[in-house]
Amino acid sequence: MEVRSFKGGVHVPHSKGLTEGKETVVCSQPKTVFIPMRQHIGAPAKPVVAPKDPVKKGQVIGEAGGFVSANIHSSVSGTVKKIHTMKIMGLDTTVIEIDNDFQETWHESVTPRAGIDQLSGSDIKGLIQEAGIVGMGGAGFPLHVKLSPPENKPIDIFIVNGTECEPYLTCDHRLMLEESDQIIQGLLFMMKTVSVKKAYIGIEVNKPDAIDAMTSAAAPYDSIEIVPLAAKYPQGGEKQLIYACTKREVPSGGLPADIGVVVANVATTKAVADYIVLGQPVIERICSVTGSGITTPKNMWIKVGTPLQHLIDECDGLTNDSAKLIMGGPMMGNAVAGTEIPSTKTTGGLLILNEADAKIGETVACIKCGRCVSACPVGLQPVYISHFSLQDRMDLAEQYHPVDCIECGSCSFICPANRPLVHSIRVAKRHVMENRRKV
Amino acid sequence: MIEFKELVMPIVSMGGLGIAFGGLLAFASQKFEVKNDPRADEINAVLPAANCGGCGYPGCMNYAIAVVDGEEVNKCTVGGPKVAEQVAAIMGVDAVDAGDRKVARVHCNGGVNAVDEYDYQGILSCRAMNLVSGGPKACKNGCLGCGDCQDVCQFGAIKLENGVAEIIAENCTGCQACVKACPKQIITMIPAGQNTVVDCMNNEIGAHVKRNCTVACIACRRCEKACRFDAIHVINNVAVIDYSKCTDCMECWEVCPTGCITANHELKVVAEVIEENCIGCTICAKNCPTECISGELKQVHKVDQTECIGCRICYEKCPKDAIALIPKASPEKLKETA
Amino acid sequence: MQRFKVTSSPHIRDVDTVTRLMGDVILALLPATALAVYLYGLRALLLIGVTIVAAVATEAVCQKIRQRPITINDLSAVVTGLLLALNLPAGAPLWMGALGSIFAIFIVKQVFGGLGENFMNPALAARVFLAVSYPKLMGQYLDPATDALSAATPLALLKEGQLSDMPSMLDSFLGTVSGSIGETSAAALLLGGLYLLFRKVITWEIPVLFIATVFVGTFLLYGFDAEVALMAILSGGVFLGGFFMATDYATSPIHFNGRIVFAIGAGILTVLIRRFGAYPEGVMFAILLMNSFTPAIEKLTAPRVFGTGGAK
Amino acid sequence: MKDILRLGLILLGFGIMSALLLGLTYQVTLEPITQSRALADQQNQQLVSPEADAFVPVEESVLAGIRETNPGILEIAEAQTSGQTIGYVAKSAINGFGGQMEVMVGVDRSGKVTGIRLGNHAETPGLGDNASKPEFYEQFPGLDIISGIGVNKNEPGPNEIQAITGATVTSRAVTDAVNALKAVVEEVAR
Amino acid sequence: MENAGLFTIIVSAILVNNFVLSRFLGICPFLGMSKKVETAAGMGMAVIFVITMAGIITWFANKYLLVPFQMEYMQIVMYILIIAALVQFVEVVLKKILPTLYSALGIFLPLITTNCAVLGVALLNDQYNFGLLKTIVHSAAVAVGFTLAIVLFASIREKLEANDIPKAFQGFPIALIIASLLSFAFLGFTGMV
Amino acid sequence: MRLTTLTNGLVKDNPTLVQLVGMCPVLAITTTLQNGIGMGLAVVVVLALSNLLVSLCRSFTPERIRIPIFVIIIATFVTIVGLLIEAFFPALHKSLGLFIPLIVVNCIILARAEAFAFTHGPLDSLLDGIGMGLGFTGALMIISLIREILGTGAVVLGGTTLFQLPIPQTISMILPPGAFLALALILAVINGLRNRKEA
Ligand SMILES: Cc1cc2nc3c(=O)[nH]c(=O)nc-3n(C[C@H](O)[C@H](O)[C@H](O)COP(=O)(O)O)c2cc1C
Ligand SMILES: Cc1cc2nc3c(=O)[nH]c(=O)nc-3n(C[C@H](O)[C@H](O)[C@H](O)COP(=O)(O)O)c2cc1C
Ligand SMILES: Cc1cc2nc3c(=O)[nH]c(=O)nc-3n(C[C@H](O)[C@H](O)[C@H](O)COP(=O)(O)O)c2cc1C
Ligand SMILES: Cc1cc2nc3c(=O)[nH]c(=O)nc-3n(C[C@H](O)[C@H](O)[C@H](O)CO)c2cc1C
Ligand code: SF4
Ligand code: SF4
Ligand code: SF4
Ligand code: SF4
Ligand code: FES
Repeated sequence: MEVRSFKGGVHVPHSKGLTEGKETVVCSQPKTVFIPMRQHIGAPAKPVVAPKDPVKKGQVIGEAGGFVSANIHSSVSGTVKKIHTMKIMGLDTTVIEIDNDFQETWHESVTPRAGIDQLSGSDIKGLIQEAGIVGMGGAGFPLHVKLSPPENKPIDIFIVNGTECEPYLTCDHRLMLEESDQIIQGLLFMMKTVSVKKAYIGIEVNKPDAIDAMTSAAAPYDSIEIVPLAAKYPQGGEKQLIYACTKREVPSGGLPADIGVVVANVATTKAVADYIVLGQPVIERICSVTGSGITTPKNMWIKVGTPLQHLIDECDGLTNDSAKLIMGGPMMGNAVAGTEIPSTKTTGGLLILNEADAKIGETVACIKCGRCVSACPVGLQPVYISHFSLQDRMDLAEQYHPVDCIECGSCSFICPANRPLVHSIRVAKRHVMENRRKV
Repeated sequence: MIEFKELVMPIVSMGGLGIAFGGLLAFASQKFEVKNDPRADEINAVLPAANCGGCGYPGCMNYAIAVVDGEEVNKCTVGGPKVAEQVAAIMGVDAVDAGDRKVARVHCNGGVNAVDEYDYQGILSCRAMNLVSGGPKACKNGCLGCGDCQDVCQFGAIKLENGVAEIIAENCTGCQACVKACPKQIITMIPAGQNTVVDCMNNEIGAHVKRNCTVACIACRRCEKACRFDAIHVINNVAVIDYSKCTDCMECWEVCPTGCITANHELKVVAEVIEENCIGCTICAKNCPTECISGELKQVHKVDQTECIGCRICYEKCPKDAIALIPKASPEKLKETA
Repeated sequence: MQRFKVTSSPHIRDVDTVTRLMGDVILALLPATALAVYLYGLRALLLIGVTIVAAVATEAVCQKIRQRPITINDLSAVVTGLLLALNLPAGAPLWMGALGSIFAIFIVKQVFGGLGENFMNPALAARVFLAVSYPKLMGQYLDPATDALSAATPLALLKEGQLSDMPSMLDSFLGTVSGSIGETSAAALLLGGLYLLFRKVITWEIPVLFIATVFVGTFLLYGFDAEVALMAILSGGVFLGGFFMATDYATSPIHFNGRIVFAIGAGILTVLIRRFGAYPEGVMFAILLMNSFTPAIEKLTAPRVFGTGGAK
Repeated sequence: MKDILRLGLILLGFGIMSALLLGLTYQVTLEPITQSRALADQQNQQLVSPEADAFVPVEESVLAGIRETNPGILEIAEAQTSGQTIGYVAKSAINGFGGQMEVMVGVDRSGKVTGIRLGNHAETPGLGDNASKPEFYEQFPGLDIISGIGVNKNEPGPNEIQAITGATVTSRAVTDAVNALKAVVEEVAR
Repeated sequence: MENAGLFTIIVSAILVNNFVLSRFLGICPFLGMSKKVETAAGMGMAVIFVITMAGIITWFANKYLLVPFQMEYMQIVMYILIIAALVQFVEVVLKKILPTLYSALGIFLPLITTNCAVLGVALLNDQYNFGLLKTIVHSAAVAVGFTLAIVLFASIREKLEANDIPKAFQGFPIALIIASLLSFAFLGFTGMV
Repeated sequence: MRLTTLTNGLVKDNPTLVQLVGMCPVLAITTTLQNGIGMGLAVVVVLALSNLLVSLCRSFTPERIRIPIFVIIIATFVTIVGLLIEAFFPALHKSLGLFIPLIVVNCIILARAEAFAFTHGPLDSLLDGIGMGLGFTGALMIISLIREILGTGAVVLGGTTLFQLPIPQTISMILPPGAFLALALILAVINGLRNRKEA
């Protein structure tokens, strides 16, 4: 088995054992869901329901606010309670609050569509846009945009991201085990939209059962190749994944489409099949609720808009020493302040760390060991960007290309001096990007 | 003993070299002359050399060059009117009115009054904090108090007190460096003498605003009602003062229930008629918004100082300079903060 | 309501810390240190003690004066002190060790901002300072066998062409020859070096390429004699320099490409200085010179940013 | 054009003034300078050959002959007492540690050193520079250059000098310069 | 030196007797023009150009004016006049003909007149009795040595730009300490020629 | 008023320790106190005279060729002083001779000609020259004293040993690195004192 990889990166303890072997269970439904209108990159969706309106499961309640935006559907049936603004991770976000009637009545629009042979590529793309499918690997980029490459940049390779390089998280792993056929279905649909002949499914070698499951599901299709990848963070980073599978480099400042590639996460891929085959839009997903700060770690099917507190309760509550709440994985996820905010289409993990695991050592002086440089998958020199950023010498920081940073956090992870590398690089990156925008 | 013959060669050669080089240099400097506007240097000399960028150019010299090329003479915020005049003199133009002096203002009184919603760990700078869910303050428009603005102010015009940044107006040169530095965008430029200011920019509504910060604007509109000059309005859930209309009468301050309006009450004045000057033209009485000036035509007028709000209108309107403003010393109205 | 901690990602960190790395270096130096004490006895022990204490004290005093947190428990000053001691001849007076430590920590390290901010190797710079300042005292090599003032180090003999008087290869390897107290035993140093490599404290590029370059260079310059070349790497601090001093993080390039240039450059300079220079000992100057070149090397060999040129 | 001429003439003026002043000063000082230089050499000659009362430079041709094999030797004079040649003094330039060193050496006719002194040199102060101290140069008188003076770092034997600690290079260089007079003794004596 | 080979002259001038680090000539521009590598390199280029030119011209002046007419005592005056005029001439011409090069190098030119390295080279060339070829090689090598030193120095200073240097040491003291340490390192070349 | 022209160069605008011009001789010849004093005094003479002359000549010194003119004046003086010393004070020449040509290129002299003498009257210029020269001398004395004591453990002036300390000779102090180091430390001390005063 040829294992492929990229340059740089770090070996992070996987910590996946907590949920890896646990079959996905269905999370009980919350009494109220809070569905944010901003679950994706791009313009927020616009609410199309009003307070007191009855809604059904799968009904469009928010319409895409532009081309780079996505529809949002109700994940339960019930009544709109109110529409208001909530501060979610520092951003004002419009939220539709729906009282669940627990009837699970599907909206009439939810019906199976035609088979793959009856649909043209652009039909499929239209359906994907309708379904409000966004990248479920974390960034939430509207899928139909990715599938609309400019004329002059034909796509010839499709890559499905099944790496799941984030420690702790196992949602993609479970999905690949439990829904391998749906994933292949979804992939076939998307290959048709951009008419590519070749697809890779990249999976880290620390998930041999997933590799096996996907290999057998893909066996009938010559065009689909399963690529075993080294278990190294950030193998799942889009640029790294593309490089590992194809040896192509996404140009600095460019997009995968520039080199003829589209990447989608396995959950995204499965969502495509869900809508076209079953008619079901993105209203639920697998989420790993895990970590040392939760009593019973689980993988669960959760509704979009479920308050985090509900997920926690479902897993028998926090431990006494829980200290940190992270949406996503420990490397790229966002720590959040409270449990009242809801889950979204991209919430693949809720990680709760206890006091000991959440402790980050004291920051001391940089010893110039160069580990951050070796670790950076993009070939940056985090030590210098950070040094100058912290001294507010953005002119000097800019010379070291902060804008190319993918914010993977490898550098901060590996730094023996516990320097706040990515954090300060982000500051520099923002600064530089803002300046460029002004000019 | 002195051999004059021996002196010939040195003299000839040095003289030769001298004339050769002198000629060469003169020739070269004529032939290869490059015009360099000396006025740019002159202007640069009068500029304060703070190189703060307030003028919009990277460094004083670049501004000087720009002036020679036709840029206006009053762009230097640090130097103010005085420098503008000097620059104008060099350029041979009249100094355009350098405008009213503006100073920066941090529109937040939160700090220790504002609640933190989480324990922040990380780089102690406002910009870095702001990248982590907008920073630990529950209020999304609250000053983060790490003093990024203080760091960029070259003039020592910013101090941090009780967890909020505060501008020392006397030191502020109006360079706006802090305005650009603040990630919360809660610093704006206000007229230098302005005394009454809303120090809150939070436009949320609801009970949590009050819970998050005891000195937040809750959009109750009492100030709006109290203002007799149409100068303060609740716009998008937060009170905003129109400084061109504001008379610094501090009426709004007196009614604000949360203390998000800041004013130095010691500056409150009341009007008083200087009897010798008053000719009884009634202009003051006609203009007084509170109608606290009384008096007959051609009679000396009188101000009811308990009603006077110190808006200065009469003072400005009086054609005879017969109105004096005196400090309203009586502290009876000094406010008990909520 | 519980208040959670919120930080910027990532939320987990590797277990290595600065203190742990420095501790590893000290551990790796233990064989050589122990051997030094065994060979030279109390003198060496005292010398080592004095330099370490002086280094740590200087660090603390500097930080105190500057009102910076006192970070002596990161052990970096201990490493500097220890390495300096191992670079001194056994006959060096104690005050010299102390002075060297003060120079290393104050002039070479703290003045530049402290740990990691210095551009030149503190211990080595201090050694050169002492060697240039007190050439007589720095020549007080003791013969470990007799404890008498020894005539010449193997390198001095090599320089003067007295190849016949050179000690045996085995002696050089084990360290029972004259030289600085910590530099003579290639075996002990190799042991420590391998430990550092194993613990991933250092990477292979610098030690391997440096030693290889010295070997090849000597082979080419001294009449294609493999034995002389082998002798050249076994003596005169090539192992000490290669494993412990050229690898000093702060003063060597932070990136792979740069390290390669650095290591080869240091190797070439070592051979050239040994062969043509006034000093028989080339390693220390070679490393210091390469330290000086490091910022320029780093600038010229910066890693290629992903997606800029190169493979499509 | 006028400008060119003007500037040229001004610079011409300064040049002429400068040349005039310098030329005059030079003429005024030429005499005393030549004298004092000669005097300095003579004093050194006296120091390295204390018994002589006159120093007579050897003929150009002889000097040239010797220089062919010993290019370091710059000047040779016969040291005489009452017209009798009792020895030779020579001024040599050799490469020391820090560059050229001037050494004045005196020998008697049998090749015994009568004295040496260091002239201009650039040896390291505190090391090579110690060669200009009596502790070093007083070792030479009486040693025999015909058999060749040796340099020893530790315990000097007969006809050997003790090298300056840490400055063997300098010590050797000086000794070489002294030994070079062997040619003078042998050639000129003939 | 007169008999030294070209290679020896080069090694000596660049490394062993580096003008800045061991002969102390040209210290003012070395300290003043070394905050950024680009500036330092620009200065270095300007110095290479001027020193080589000056070396050549003064050689001719010496050989065909000073020596034949026995007025060596005029050496300094004449050399310095030549250098000053040369530098100024180059400056004026460059400004007009190659404005880009001028804006890169030009600002350094006036500084070079007052740089003792230039006169130092001219005087040394004579002292060493060099012929024309060696004069050129030596002059250029000295200037390259200067450039090497100033570029290294600048790269170090640049790296330390945002360091937490004690207040009392900021500016010149730290620069001099760097120079001192560099000079220690360059002692390693002692004796190479 | 006049007095300050003289004293400025001593402390406030000390050319070596404050303005940092003319560093080459400062580093090169401060190996012994004797050298320091010698060089310093030679500079005083040349600086004073050249300042005077530059000032006197300024009315007919065209801007464009002022630099060549300055250097001619300076170089002429230096050569004359050198010749005179060698002729009439051979002993002094023996210890100073090396430095005389160096004075020509000492940046201080040209700097003062440019910055002061060219714009001031003869008397002021003369005083400025003397003041600056003495400031230079003072700085050289401080540096050379430190270097000589540390480097040789003794101070020798005019052939006699003033004192001998029982300390080891730190030879590096009289070598190039020591020159940089000594100056760096002195400047740091000055900076430190100044910072403290400001604070
Ligand atoms: C550092 C880094 C690590 C990532 N790791 C993963 C991963 O493990 N799995 C994944 O599906 N996406 C991962 N992503 C997101 C991918 O780059 C990419 O956006 C995604 O696979 C595209 O699919 P989607 O749009 O369907 O989510 C990562 C991104 C970054 C920057
Ligand atoms: C403005 C914009 C345009 C994009 N256009 C494309 C596109 O044409 N094709 C494509 O494959 N991805 C496109 N993307 C998606 C990104 O390449 C990437 O998948 C997304 O930002 C999430 O990646 P991550 O999870 O690795 O950060 C676009 C993203 C942005 C922000
Ligand atoms: C800075 C410095 C200057 C030196 N100067 C001289 C010198 O002037 N003359 C000399 O012979 N050796 C000098 N040396 C020593 C030589 O490098 C060489 O080690 C010595 O000549 C060998 O002598 P040794 O065998 O007595 O050690 C100097 C060494 C250093 C570190
Ligand atoms: C692998 C390694 C090698 C080191 N080598 C040295 C050394 O040669 N000299 C020294 O003073 N400190 C050394 N240190 C300690 C520390 O890095 C040194 O004090 C820094 O240069 C100070 O900034 C070393 C540390 C490590 C981890
Ligand atoms: S990993 Fe940390 S200590 Fe090492 S160079 Fe990078 S920032 Fe510095
Ligand atoms: S610099 Fe950016 S891309 Fe590189 S390791 Fe750090 S976070 Fe990842
Ligand atoms: S307070 Fe702001 S605007 Fe005022 S001087 Fe300081 S930075 Fe400039
Ligand atoms: S920059 Fe803004 S947030 Fe930070 S302290 Fe200043 S006003 Fe407050
Ligand atoms: S004195 Fe200034 S460069 Fe030499």
